[in-house]
Amino acid sequence: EPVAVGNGSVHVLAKPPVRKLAKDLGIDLGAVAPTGPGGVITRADVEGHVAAPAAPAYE
Amino acid sequence: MTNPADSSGTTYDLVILGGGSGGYAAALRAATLGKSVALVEKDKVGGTCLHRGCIPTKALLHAAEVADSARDGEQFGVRTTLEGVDMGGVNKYKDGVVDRLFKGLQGQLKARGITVIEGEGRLTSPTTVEVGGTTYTGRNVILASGSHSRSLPGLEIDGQHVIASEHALTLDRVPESAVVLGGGVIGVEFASAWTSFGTKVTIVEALPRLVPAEDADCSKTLERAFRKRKIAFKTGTPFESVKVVDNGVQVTVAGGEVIEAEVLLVAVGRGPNTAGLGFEEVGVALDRGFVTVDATLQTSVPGVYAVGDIVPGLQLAHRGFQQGIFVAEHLAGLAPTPIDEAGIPRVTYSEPEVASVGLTEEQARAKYGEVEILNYNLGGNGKSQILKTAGFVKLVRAKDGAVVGLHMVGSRVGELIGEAQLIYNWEAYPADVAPLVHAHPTQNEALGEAHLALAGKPLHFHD
Amino acid sequence: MTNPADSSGTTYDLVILGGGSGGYAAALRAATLGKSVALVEKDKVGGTCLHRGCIPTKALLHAAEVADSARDGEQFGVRTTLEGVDMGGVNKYKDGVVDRLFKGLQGQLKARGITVIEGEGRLTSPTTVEVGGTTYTGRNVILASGSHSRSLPGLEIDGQHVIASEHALTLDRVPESAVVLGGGVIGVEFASAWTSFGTKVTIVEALPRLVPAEDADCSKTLERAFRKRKIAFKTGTPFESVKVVDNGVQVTVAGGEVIEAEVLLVAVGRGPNTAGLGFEEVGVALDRGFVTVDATLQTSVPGVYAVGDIVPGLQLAHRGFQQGIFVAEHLAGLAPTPIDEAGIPRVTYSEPEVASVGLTEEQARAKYGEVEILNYNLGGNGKSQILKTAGFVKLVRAKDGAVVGLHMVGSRVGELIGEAQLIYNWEAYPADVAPLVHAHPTQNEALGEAHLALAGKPLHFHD
Ligand SMILES: Cc1cc2nc3c(=O)[nH]c(=O)nc-3n(C[C@H](O)[C@H](O)[C@H](O)COP(=O)(O)OP(=O)(O)OC[C@H]3O[C@@H](n4cnc5c(N)ncnc54)[C@H](O)[C@@H]3O)c2cc1C
Ligand SMILES: Cc1cc2nc3c(=O)[nH]c(=O)nc-3n(C[C@H](O)[C@H](O)[C@H](O)COP(=O)(O)OP(=O)(O)OC[C@H]3O[C@@H](n4cnc5c(N)ncnc54)[C@H](O)[C@@H]3O)c2cc1C
Repeated sequence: EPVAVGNGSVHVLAKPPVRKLAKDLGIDLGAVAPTGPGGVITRADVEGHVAAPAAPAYE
Repeated sequence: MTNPADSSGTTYDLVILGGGSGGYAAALRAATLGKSVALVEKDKVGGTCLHRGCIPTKALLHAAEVADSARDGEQFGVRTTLEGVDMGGVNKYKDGVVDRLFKGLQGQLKARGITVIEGEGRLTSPTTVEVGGTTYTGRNVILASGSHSRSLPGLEIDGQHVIASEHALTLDRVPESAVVLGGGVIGVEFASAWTSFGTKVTIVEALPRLVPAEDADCSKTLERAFRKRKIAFKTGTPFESVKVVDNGVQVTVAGGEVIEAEVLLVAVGRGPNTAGLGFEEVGVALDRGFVTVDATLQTSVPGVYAVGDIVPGLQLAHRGFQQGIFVAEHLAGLAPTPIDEAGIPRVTYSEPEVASVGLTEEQARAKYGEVEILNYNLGGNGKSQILKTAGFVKLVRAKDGAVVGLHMVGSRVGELIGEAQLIYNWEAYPADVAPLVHAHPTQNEALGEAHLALAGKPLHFHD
Repeated sequence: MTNPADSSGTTYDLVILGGGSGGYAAALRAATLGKSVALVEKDKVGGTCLHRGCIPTKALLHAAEVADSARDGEQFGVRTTLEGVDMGGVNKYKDGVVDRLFKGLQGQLKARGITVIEGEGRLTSPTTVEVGGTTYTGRNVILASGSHSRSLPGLEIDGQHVIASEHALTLDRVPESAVVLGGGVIGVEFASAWTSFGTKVTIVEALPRLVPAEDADCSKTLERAFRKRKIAFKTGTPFESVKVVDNGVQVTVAGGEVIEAEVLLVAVGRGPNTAGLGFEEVGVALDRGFVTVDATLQTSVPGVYAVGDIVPGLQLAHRGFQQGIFVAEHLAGLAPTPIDEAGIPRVTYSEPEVASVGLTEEQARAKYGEVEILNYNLGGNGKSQILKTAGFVKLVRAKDGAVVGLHMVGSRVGELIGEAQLIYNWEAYPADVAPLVHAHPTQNEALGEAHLALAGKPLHFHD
């Protein structure tokens, strides 16, 4: 889920267009390392994830 | 503008059959992407929407707003009077708007080097369209022949007393009374405009509510507003027959009631223009007259695509635009994101307006099981009070999830659909919208307040 | 509603000094979060915005729209006449809107259990406000005392011939002529409304353009529209002096020209209400009269916060709301995201309207160096043609980056700011918006088209 609920407050992990971009690219936001303020996933994070995917599931 | 050389050699990247919203959008986008395009049109580029649909009806509805405003001026302390409606003048204004946009469109087509072929086209193979004996070849063909006003079995449209929307748009007078058959978008818009002009209107709708494709709350609120405007409507009431008499029509509805009026407007839907155009002969599969397509809008014949009103689904100009652009980009290898039909905004430009995007409450329940609903009454919205309009904003949210439906009724709320469209299509959560406090005092503030409330942070919230 | 027990013990979570937009929003949000709140107000809750600002001016401007519409009916084929403006009637309508919202607000405050204390308050320590001899203690205090109409040195507002906006809002007549001193939002709005009512208006502005805080293109387009409406304006023209004469005023401007008019409206800005309220004595730092705050809106005195017009920056009601909500959430430990001042939408409700969010072209160049600009003329927008309005949508984009500024001029474009606000604040790229083809024919479609064009995919694009 792109929005995590905790501590009674809702913490948004990425702005909507970025979530949509990730979805269109087939990327699970949970696998993207955030660099934005407050742990927000930025567009650059998503794009960086496409360019250099994290360790592949198979080895 | 016919290029006589075409039978003897030129192959276009794209031949498009029909120059309406879907066809011309595909043409413009493909041309921008460097493709050569032939656009076949038997009447006028711009099609139904520009010449007989969206634009002229909205001009009529704006004239109606001007009339209402003058009629109700005293409510605002302004001494205005409405002396009458000069349909000649309204038509001149309406035609002026259409002409200007028509010129603009022709200019765009020319500027982008699109070959417009005047004449009636016919699909003769998966790569060819014949127009007046000349064959135009395209590496791909897009079918975009649009739709026409339908009628009911045995109900003949004579264009005089029993008319369709295209006739209603060229009337030289304000009818004294009218029966509008069909309470969908087109019927409701004419009912609204004519009422503003002084016509006594009765809407007859077989389904149980007006704008039956909308969320049930929208129908209810629109019906309440129409009742206040003294627009009569009979829902759940099938039409039975019409008799043309000297001074108009006698319309009989289920149950036997007879309604007399000067005209009967038949607005029971639009059928696809797919008969007699060679589609079936070439093997293009149809379903009840509509062209069936896959997720890329390709028909059953490889290389042949279809866009606009001939494709099953919403019959809206901007859906045609979007599909046209999609196919042009797809054929250029750009891999555009498939269109989410629910993400296409829908506006009914009556007074009050109805606007929606995403799922109705009922659809959302069917899809998500549990949903959260938030109704924000425009009674709490300053600008709506200033406009003296009633209505609401309704949000439908998947339980703890994104906003999946936005529904609005009220004067001018059609303009709020742009924002609603972003919220739905970008899958925003109420908490994404809530911190963005909206401009005060606007109507779009009601959207902001509704999201604040749904996020558990009501500000100016009234039930 | 004063609670006599307060001096003798009750400690509120929050004591708020001033019940305007900023103060009441903080109160409502804090109460929803379970806090006990005392809201001190010497006049009427709702403050400037509800009683002397946003709401009454927009009612006036809507009455102006009604007048314009009746005056121009023939253009649309509707035979309307404007016989006159009955200011008594306008004021009744205006007051009716204010009253209804005032009742709604009072109801909300009550429903959420907020203690409203009537009387003039004074900050007496970081945790106390004294009202009429009673001391109210709060774990935190929020200062929200708002602003007042300023004047120029030596320019005395007599409320008769030389008036401020609060007087202009209660005039019992339409002035035959007026000089409006100040071409900012308030000045331009009155100039517009009065012109619609038949007043001969001259705006005098010292800076080189009208709405000088807006993007220069907005000023240019507004000025063109005002010229067409025969609203005279002298920009780059400082005021020199005014002489009250029998039948009005004689206003002398730089260069010596004398303009005669029935009234002079002084709209040169608003000053913060921070003098004589104990702020300085308690150690609250001020800068030119404004209360300086940190990113959490805390003043120099720990535990004391400030919101609304007394905080340097945009003087807008919804900024006050947003700040009020922010402080309430911050004090409740919710860690709200700091407010981006540029993300607050700005609307001037004149005819035509001006609306913007984000950075002007100039600001964006200063911040990003290279920027891309896209101007979409409303001449290409069907609905704007239907409304017969001129104007544009301008997008400012950081080179290859997000859209960082959206600027619009045209009738009714203020309602498009909701969508623009999401685009700016969600840092959208043109390519995010482009595939979402907008509803046809709407004005928000112009925003869609502008993003299509900026993404390199122009559809109905006209220069
Ligand atoms: C009264 C009314 C009001 C409407 N209002 C709105 C509105 O406000 N908003 C909205 O989004 N939609 C509205 N619509 C719907 C909108 O007009 C259609 O969805 C849109 O026009 C469909 O576009 P299209 O390209 O599929 O077809 P069309 O616009 O119908 O264009 C098809 C074109 O193909 C041409 N053609 C057909 N057959 C041939 C042939 N064999 N050879 C050559 N040319 C051919 C036709 O002449 C026509 O120009 C309205 C419709 C009506 C009737
Ligand atoms: C003519 C005009 C038109 C405007 N139009 C718009 C618009 O369309 N949109 C928009 O966003 N903004 C508009 N504004 C600006 C808007 O009104 C202000 O930004 C907003 O009211 C600021 O809110 P506030 O809470 O800071 O102060 P105010 O609304 O000024 O509220 C302060 C309150 O504190 C009270 N108070 C002050 N001192 C004391 C004291 N010692 N004890 C007790 N109570 C006290 C006052 O009585 C007042 O009620 C307009 C302003 C004007 C003048």
